[in-house]
Amino acid sequence: MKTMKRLLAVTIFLSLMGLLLASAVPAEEMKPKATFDFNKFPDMSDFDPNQPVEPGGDTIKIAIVASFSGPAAAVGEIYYACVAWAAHTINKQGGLMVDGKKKMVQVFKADGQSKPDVTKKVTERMILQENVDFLWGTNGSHLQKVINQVADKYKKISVNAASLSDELQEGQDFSRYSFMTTFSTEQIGRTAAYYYGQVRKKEKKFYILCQDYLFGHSMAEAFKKGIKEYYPEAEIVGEDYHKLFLTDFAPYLTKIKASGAEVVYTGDWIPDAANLLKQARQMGITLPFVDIFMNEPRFLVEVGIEGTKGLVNIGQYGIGNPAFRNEEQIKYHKAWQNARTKWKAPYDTVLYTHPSGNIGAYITSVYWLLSVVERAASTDPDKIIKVWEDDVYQGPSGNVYKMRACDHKQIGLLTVQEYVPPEEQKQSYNIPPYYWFKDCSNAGPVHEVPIEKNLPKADPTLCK
Amino acid sequence: MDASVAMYVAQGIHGLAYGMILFLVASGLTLIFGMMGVLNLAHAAFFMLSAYFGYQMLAWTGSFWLALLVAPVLTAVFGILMERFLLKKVHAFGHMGELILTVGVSLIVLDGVKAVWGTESLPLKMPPILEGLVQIGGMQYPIYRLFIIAMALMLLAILSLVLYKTRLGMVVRAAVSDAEMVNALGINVPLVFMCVFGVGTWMAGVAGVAIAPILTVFPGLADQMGMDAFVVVVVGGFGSLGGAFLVSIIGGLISSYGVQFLSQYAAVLMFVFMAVALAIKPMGLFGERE
Amino acid sequence: MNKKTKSLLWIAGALFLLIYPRLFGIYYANIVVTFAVYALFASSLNLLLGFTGLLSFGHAMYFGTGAYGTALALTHIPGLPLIPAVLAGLLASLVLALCIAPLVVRVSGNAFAMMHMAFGQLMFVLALKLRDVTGGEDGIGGFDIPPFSIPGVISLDMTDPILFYYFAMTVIIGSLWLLWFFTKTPFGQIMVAVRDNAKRVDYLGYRVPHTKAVVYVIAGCFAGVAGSIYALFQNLVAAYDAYGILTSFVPVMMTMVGGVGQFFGPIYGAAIFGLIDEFTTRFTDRVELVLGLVLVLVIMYAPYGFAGFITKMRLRWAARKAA
Amino acid sequence: MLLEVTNLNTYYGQSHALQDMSLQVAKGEVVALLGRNGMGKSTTLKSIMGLLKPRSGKVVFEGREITGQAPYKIAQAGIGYVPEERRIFPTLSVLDNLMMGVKGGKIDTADPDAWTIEKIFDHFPFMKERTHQKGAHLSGGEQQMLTIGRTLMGNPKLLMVDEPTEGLSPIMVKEVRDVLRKISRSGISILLVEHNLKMAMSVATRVYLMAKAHLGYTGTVAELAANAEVRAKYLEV
Repeated sequence: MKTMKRLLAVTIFLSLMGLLLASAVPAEEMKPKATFDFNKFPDMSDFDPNQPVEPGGDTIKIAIVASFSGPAAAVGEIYYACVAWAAHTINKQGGLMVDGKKKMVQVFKADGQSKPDVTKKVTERMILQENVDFLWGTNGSHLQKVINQVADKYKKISVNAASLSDELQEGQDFSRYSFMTTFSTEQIGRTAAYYYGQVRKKEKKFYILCQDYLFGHSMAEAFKKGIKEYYPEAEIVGEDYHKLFLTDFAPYLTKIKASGAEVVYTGDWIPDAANLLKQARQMGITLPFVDIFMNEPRFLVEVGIEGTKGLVNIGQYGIGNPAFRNEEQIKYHKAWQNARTKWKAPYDTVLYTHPSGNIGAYITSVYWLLSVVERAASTDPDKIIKVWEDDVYQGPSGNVYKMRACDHKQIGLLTVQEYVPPEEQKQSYNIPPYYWFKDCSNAGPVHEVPIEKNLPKADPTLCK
Repeated sequence: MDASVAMYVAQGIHGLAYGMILFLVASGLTLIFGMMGVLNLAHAAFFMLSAYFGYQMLAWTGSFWLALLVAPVLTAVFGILMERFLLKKVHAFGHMGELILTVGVSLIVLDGVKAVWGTESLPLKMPPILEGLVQIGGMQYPIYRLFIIAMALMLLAILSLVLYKTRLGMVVRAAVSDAEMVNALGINVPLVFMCVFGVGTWMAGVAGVAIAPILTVFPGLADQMGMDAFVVVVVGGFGSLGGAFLVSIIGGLISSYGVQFLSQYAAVLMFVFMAVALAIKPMGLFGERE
Repeated sequence: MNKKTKSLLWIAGALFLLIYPRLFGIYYANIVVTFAVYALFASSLNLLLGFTGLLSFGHAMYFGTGAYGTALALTHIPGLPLIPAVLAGLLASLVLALCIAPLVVRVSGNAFAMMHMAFGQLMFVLALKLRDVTGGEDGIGGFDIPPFSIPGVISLDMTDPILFYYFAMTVIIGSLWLLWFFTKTPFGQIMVAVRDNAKRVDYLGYRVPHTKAVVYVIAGCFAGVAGSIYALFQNLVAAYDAYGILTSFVPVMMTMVGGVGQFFGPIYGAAIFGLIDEFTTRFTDRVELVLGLVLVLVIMYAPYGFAGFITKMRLRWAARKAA
Repeated sequence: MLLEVTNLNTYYGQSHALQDMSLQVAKGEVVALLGRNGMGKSTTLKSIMGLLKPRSGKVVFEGREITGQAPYKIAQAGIGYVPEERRIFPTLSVLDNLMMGVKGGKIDTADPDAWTIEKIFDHFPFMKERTHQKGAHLSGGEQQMLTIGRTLMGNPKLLMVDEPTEGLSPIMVKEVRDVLRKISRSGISILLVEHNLKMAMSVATRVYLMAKAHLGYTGTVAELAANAEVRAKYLEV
């Protein structure tokens, strides 16, 4: 019996080691098969999301399925600016050669109103009525799930660029037609743990405060897993899940304060993230928060330089410091900022200052998709899948992303940004005016967390 | 003060502060319902509208106090316009018509706000004098939250004085139990209705501006507050100001101590409380009439 | 209109529904299924609101429970056939209605409405909270939709939207017919009497709470059937769609806009809402604004809803014919 | 004529609740409106008061048409309405209930004929001891007196009283009768709706009998007393 047990333990250990070895990504595997081509980057000064140029004729059609009405409508606006920008880039280059014809890219707005049933309906309308080739979404895993389901049913490609739950690409929910171009909860949680345990090695007491739904719980689980993996001496001193769109964070904050936590790990997004930070600072709680949504300049500016100092944000778009490594990247960045001067509401806010961060990630996902289309020379789903699986793409930020073939999850390096006052932001924002934002703290030191340390969860039934 | 005692005390004050905001919103709702039998489902939308007005006033004048003064009044004007030109017209078709009308108005306000101010979260900064913390018995507490409690208590005091010490208050109390009879006694009830509607929306407006510096002003603000205020009115008993006050405080305390002790079920507690209260007293704790 | 033309019209309508998906394709077939689900849901509410005078702000409870019932049954019972899956939804709603009925039948008016809002919201937060069972915000989705099969005779793939259209329409029209039939029975007539004069019904020897309870349970069951079909149709049930406050409001608004107390009122209402939705989502992002304006205008200028408008037109037509 | 009602028609939804109702009340007169339950007596009063909007017909008070005006305007014109079922304000004190009846909220001290709290206390002595009690705590009969007193505080020229004795004990009925007589003596006209024939005939001088939403018979009290056939037709159950 004892030997059996021992044997079993050894086998498990060996297979685990094997898994670890298998999951380590050799450098040559991350060699880009395609790269964002700055040489072909056109003059974008005429781009205006308020007055998009609608190409006519036979086009490559992308539908953005997101909220364009209701309380979350701001999300749809951001997505639209991003996808339309990428589409405009390609169109100004004369479009793409698809199925033997040069085709322009056309963008559709599909308003899912943040409701699953409406999302299903508009997604079907996009496929059946507008004949779109690609579905691009969206805010909320429950909505992305619907999009993926419909895509699977009608055999269309869906790009998940904004729903981070690993579960979307696992088990029954996995569809070969869905591609997740965004980072996932597991990557984020483990990256945060890696940063605190292996890079920073300072704080030891963590409090988890997430929203009470799948995404929030996934974020929390991933962080706990990461802590076990990378920082076993750390302690989780408290764990809470609050309802979405909470009004009063004070009771949670009081609890956090009393717990003796040194860092608050959260997956909250706006408006919860904004209210959480704001109310904490109002209550004199100066603890750092680590999140992926603590990068919305509007509320950072409102909280001010002092209050945003020490925040930690995890990002997928850029790479380590400095942000701009060559002239082309600077030119690209300026092209956005130059075009932006003419935009009107709702695109005239400080949110659209930089084509990086989440905006950068959204844009990159579209560039990647279109690069795949170009190389497949077709919009045929099967041809797209063939090219995209195991594809490696380098976006405008210089970051390299790989599409894991077995479960269609993106893998790539993540960055951890420590927020510092404007005068210290030069190490990151290395071009004039040498700060990201004048009125709030933002990325200063940026740490890269390598791919093999942050691999997304792999469903064993899919990834052997 | 011992750290854990400080925590419990702080939770209590949080509960009070949130309860007070709840009361400001719920009191208008319950008064309007009590007098006119109208469940104003646009009430929360007005609460949000006032926050937007407040944001705009602050942006124009730079003064929080001016915003706090003007925005609720502007909101009240909107409320009165709705009462005069819409609600009154459909009164003949019964309460169902009034309900649907207020739903319609609330949808229009929600979308109108987005058309004017966009969909992003807007900041409303508190005045510097209310920023920061104050020491209470070795414990630190944000001044602004204390200000909210004080302001709500002051409004409650004024409201009670008017309601219990003036002829107008007497008329309102009488009308809560039997508006038709008050009318038949020679008192211009439609005018009183209009005033009450105005005051009710004004209170919601005050709450809207008062809470804005803690929250962000965004189009989902109405949803956040509306349901809680509604629970307060239902449990307190329609038309009962005292009930609304008591239940607001209980609600505030449930939400703060709920997080403290039963964090997992904090969101459910309020509704469980409501379901239990209603199963025992269908008319609410202090409700008298259908 | 005489009986012959009436039955001819019915047959024409039935034929139209039969060839409709062939004419207009999957997308429009799906729109009709959505409309039909809401028509049944709103009609079940109308049984309470229009025929018994009970306004419920929590009818989504039954719709949602029906939907969850079917979804959970299909997730946890492998190989469950289609009809039992629908019955599972109905049964879930029935059980819930039987539990809640004793609590609510003794109240009416605002207390009834508010109690339902309370219980409805409780169900909503519970569905959010009990994530392990309900999937919370994300819901339960992707369960297998069993084929419609009579062993040895026929097996129809219900993931085919056109075939599902026929199945859904058959169930819903059948349910609507049952509802209609119910309002015409002597018991259905008592129900109307309860609305008009509860005291008098009491004098007649019918016990009002019992009458109400029966009506209430029936209304809950049909809402459950609507929810069940909806779950099969969407292949997804999530807390917000199932129990959200809007899910309770929508049938009330449909019934009001279509015409309260008229059997066809909620059906007209569901159609009108469907049309508004179809047009607004295509042409504007201001969906709520349009909906709000429609509600305000209807209440101001057509308070008896679309059915009232039709009656008025018919009366006018009859008067002209007589003159 | 103080009050002149001509061909009044009122509907409850589809049902025609009042059909071509006409009646007059002269200055100083006490008129009783009698009939069985559900014949439209209360509807008549409510239609006069503006609580129900008549679809056609005319109500003229002191030579001025007031048909379908807002109730508060009709009250201000000088018609006092005492509803059935004693609709006092339960949460208000006895004094506040009385004050609610005062038009404009101020008691007219200049006019010696105007009603004051003291005069009300003279008529209804029990109220004096219970000035600060809540209306809800009074007995049924006391509540009835309070509604009458409350209306009197508005100095009406015509008092319309709807079923004041319903559900009261015989002693209380007598008391109500005495109060009404006293009020009548002070010069106020009364339009009284009653089901208690004896009580009505002991106060009124003239009667109107109603049958199914319309006027059936009219005459003096003496005439009605002599006509058993009419009584049987319209009144006896």
